Amino acid sequence: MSSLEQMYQQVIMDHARARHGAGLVDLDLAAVGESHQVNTTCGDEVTLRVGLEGDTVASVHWEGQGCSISQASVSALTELVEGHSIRESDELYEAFRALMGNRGEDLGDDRDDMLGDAGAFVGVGKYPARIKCALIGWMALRDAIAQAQASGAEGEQHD
Amino acid sequence: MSSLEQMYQQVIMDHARARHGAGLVDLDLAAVGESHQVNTTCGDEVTLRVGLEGDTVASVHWEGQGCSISQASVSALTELVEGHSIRESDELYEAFRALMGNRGEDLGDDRDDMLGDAGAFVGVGKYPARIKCALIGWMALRDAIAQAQASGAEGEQHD
Amino acid sequence: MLPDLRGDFPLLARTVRNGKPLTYLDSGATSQRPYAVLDAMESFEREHFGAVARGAHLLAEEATEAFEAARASVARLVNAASPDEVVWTENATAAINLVANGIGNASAGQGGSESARFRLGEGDSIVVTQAEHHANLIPWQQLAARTGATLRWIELDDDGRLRLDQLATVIDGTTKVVAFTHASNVTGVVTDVSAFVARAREVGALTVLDACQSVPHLPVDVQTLGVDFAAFSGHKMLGPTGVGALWGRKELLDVLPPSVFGGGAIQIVTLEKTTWHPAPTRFEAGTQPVTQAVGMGAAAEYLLGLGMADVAAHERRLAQILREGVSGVPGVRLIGPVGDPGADDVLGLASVVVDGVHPHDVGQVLDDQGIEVRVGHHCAQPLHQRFSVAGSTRASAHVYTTEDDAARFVEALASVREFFGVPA
Amino acid sequence: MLPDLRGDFPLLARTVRNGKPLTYLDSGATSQRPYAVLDAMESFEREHFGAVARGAHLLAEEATEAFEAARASVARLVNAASPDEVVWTENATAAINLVANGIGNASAGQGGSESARFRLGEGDSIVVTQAEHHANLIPWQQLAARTGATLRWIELDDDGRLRLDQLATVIDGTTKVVAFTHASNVTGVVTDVSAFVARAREVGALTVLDACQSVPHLPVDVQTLGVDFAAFSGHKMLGPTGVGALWGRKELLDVLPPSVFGGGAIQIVTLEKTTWHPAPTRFEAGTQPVTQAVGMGAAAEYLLGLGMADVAAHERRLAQILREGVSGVPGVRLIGPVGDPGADDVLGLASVVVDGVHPHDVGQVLDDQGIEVRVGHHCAQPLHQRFSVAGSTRASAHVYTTEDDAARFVEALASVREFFGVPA
Ligand SMILES: Cc1ncc(COP(=O)(O)O)c(C=O)c1O
Ligand SMILES: Cc1ncc(COP(=O)(O)O)c(C=O)c1O
Repeated sequence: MSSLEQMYQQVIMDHARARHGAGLVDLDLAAVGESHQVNTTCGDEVTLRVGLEGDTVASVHWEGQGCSISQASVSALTELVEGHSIRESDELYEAFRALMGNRGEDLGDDRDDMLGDAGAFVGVGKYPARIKCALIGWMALRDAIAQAQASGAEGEQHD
Repeated sequence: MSSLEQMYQQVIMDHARARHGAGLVDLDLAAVGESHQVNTTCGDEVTLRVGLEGDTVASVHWEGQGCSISQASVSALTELVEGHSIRESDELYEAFRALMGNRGEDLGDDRDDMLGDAGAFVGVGKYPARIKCALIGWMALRDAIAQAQASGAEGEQHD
Repeated sequence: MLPDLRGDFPLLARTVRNGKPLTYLDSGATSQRPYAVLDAMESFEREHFGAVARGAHLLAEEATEAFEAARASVARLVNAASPDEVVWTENATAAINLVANGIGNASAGQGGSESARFRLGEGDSIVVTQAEHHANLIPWQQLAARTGATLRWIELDDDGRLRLDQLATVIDGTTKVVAFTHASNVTGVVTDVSAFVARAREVGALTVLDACQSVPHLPVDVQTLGVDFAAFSGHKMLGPTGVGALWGRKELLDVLPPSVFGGGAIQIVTLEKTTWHPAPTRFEAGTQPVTQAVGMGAAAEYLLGLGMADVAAHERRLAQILREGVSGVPGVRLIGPVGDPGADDVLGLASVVVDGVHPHDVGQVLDDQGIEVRVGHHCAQPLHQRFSVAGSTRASAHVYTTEDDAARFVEALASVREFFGVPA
Repeated sequence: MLPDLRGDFPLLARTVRNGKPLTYLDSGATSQRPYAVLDAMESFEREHFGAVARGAHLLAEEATEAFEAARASVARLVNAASPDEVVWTENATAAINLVANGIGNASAGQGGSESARFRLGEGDSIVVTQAEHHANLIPWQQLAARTGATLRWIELDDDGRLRLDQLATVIDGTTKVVAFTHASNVTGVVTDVSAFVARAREVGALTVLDACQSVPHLPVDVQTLGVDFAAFSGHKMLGPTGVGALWGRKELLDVLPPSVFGGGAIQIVTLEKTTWHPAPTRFEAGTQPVTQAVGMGAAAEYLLGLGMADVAAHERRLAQILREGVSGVPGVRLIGPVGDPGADDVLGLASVVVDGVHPHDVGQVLDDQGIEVRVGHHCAQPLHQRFSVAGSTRASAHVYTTEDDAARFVEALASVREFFGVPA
């Protein structure tokens, strides 16, 4: 498998087309947060909305345009984090960042399994200019969670 | 004679000390012009006053501070142009400029004689950074003559 | 026509991505440098380097001579009336900002009555075009915001040509500055400068030409063009990064207020007050990019040696191959004039949209074959918005680009949609 | 102590003025470059050059990596909290102007409430010192003129030391910016930065350090110094011309409005409006001095390799030889502290006035012996005015300067008055 094929694995091509969680919907939850991220090098854009139930990332929806890596990555992370706790989603993010920094090699520990489909992005690590593409969705996720936590906290104060 | 000694010839050292025409005096002439020139690289300054009688450069006086080349050059030109016509002073200026551009060689024609003591500046042509020093007085002279001509013309109109 | 010049450019000999030969088609972003330029800089650095225009010692003399000779070479390349009309800057962006910020400072009263010619205010307008690179757009947006003037623009037609029919209405008695590109870095279309200049003169507006893409590729004669200012970069014309040039009419440069302040640019300084030098010195505060200027001068000499008419003919030939080639690839759209691939007025470049594949992905597949192109909006977002796309994939040529390079690009482009499984 | 490093610097091997060995003592103006720096730039240009932060192709990747690694090296040299606190500029002058013009733009309302911290107006004051190089004086004069703020200054005592006793009165509640040099390029005196920072903090003023002469010669730790911004140039620290750096606290850089506009620095551009990136990108409009940044990074690594403590010790040793030496020459006056040639707080330089001989003439006689020094006001006219002289003759050292170099200068200086026939 060439480096190019390793980057554009079938799993990634499928996510780029299937786009799990694509389409923003109104969420009837106390803690909702949204984030808009732009990658100016390639013009990628993602708007991602998160709804929390307690400490759980209950729902993730997004809208975006951009290269296949960026779109597939948001799709994969949506599938991955929904239903997990905020702490787990932080761990997943850290694992994914570590993978991106690993120059095309698997991490070689249980984080590879933990990442599920997102582990297929391993090949992106060989192309420094594309790492930002794979990360844009994760940036939006973390920012949206932070917004949701803030909005939830406010909600509580006002109750 | 080294290049350095060729530049700092005794004639030049003498002019730097004797400073012909140094000291500004009030001139009782119809056409008087003054010019202030600054060379910012080395901080040289010259203020030169010219009085015309008809087409003749009747009197030149100046005040200045700066390196020996700049001061000696104003002194030499003062001696040289006083009593000459404006046209002759233009020719002397052109000859002096040609000498400066000649990379340390005499011009090899009758201009060398025409320049008198100013011909001793021949060695400056080998030091491009110093040419400005030797020229500052001449710049002031030409500007002052132009001012004097303008003031003279005005004077006539008002008579 | 030009001979094959690849041998002059050391970098082009390298291989990429596991030994593949390099097909460098990103010259519109930045060009490679010939030995003539690299050697000029290296021998300057190793043998003649010193402070410029400041010292009385031998190295300072030699450095100053090389630095000013380089200015004369660049002046000759664009046929400036005198080397003093060439100001060294960091790049073309800095050159354009120098003009815009100078006008801004004049509008705030700096430079006194001498600079009144540059004053802008409410009720005045600045005109740009929809084709501009951000470098020739944002400084004018900001100047408009700062002075209260209005920003207007000339639009593009569907072929990527500027709508000259709008000149008469968009440029009017309120217009004080017309800033426009000599050639688009996306469509490759060369502007009819004379039409802009004629209209600007009718209303008494200053003209500022973005000559970034023209000076490296076409004969440029600033006196014949009749503009007031022109900006270009060293690194796009086979010279180094870190240097660019602003050309301007001497009588304008001498009264444009500076906007970057420091040593060398000034005449007399006390703690209270400062007086400026004439141009170009007034704009070259601080230690200039000396070695880089020497390199840009060597690049100008190299281009003059090739002959700009031959350089332009080479560009036209490559434009034809690139544009005809991509027009034949299914699912690929050219941005810019499509009907006339052999037309005289386009640069040797082609920007394309591959239906169903994002430019970044297109570029990656090409890169895997050793073909280096630029993807994205190429710092021309308004132009891309005009064609309703976020970005494009651009192949751009220079004197060292061969017909083979162009053919390889076209061939590789034809494989992209299949790689991503886009239905035909 | 440093070993003899002359062999690292190719230019120092050349001869001048009819075969005389070169004694280069003009490093305060601009330094020479070691092979490590020249080679880094040359191999970058010949093998890895491409557009930075813009392309998806291999050359672009390699170039971007080298460029950002260089930023990290410079960050390490001054102990910045992160490489993102280092902005590439054309030179130190541009770096200082970036801050001053940014404050000017904020004062005109740009950057909105985020940038309110930078706003200046009537009733406010900016404080500089009488020791400043024009690069750290004129931008502040201009900012004062633009905003209506008042410019004040800390004076020098007869030994060329800044009068710290004036800090408490000159810097007061109206003071918004304190801009001062870390080391004078004329006297060589190193400023007591902590005294300035302490007073500036008391009144809530920003501090801008001109670190041009300190970063190349002394250990500089911006976090320990506690200033807000610091500017320095590549070409004085064994790096190339055409590049400098602004260091700033990230939280300040992120909200300082830019003043040079163009590609790369922006997030989204329409014809109407533009939004900026965070630092450092927001300040790096246009194609950066890429090769030059790589060179400056290599220079930082070279200095770090020598160890800045050893570099400083070398400077002190040379300061002692130079200053003791010239003190012994009849008719020669040192500008700066005269009583303590072995003091810790001076750079390895000596600026002197030779009674009865103009600096330009002094320089010429030294040059004839192969000794290259700087003559004139060294872009510090107010300092020279303070000592009632129009200019001086300066010998300034760097890591490659030997004790012999210093001794040759002193010896030659002793012959100058005789050459011009000045009575003893
Ligand atoms: C103390 C000081 N500040 C600022 C500068 C300006 O540096 P540059 O010319 O590299 O912008 C210099 C050098 O000339 C200097 O010595
Ligand atoms: C048309 C045009 N204008 C301006 C620029 C800006 O040039 P630089 O980045 O060298 O300042 C470019 C290059 O990117 C360009 O193509």
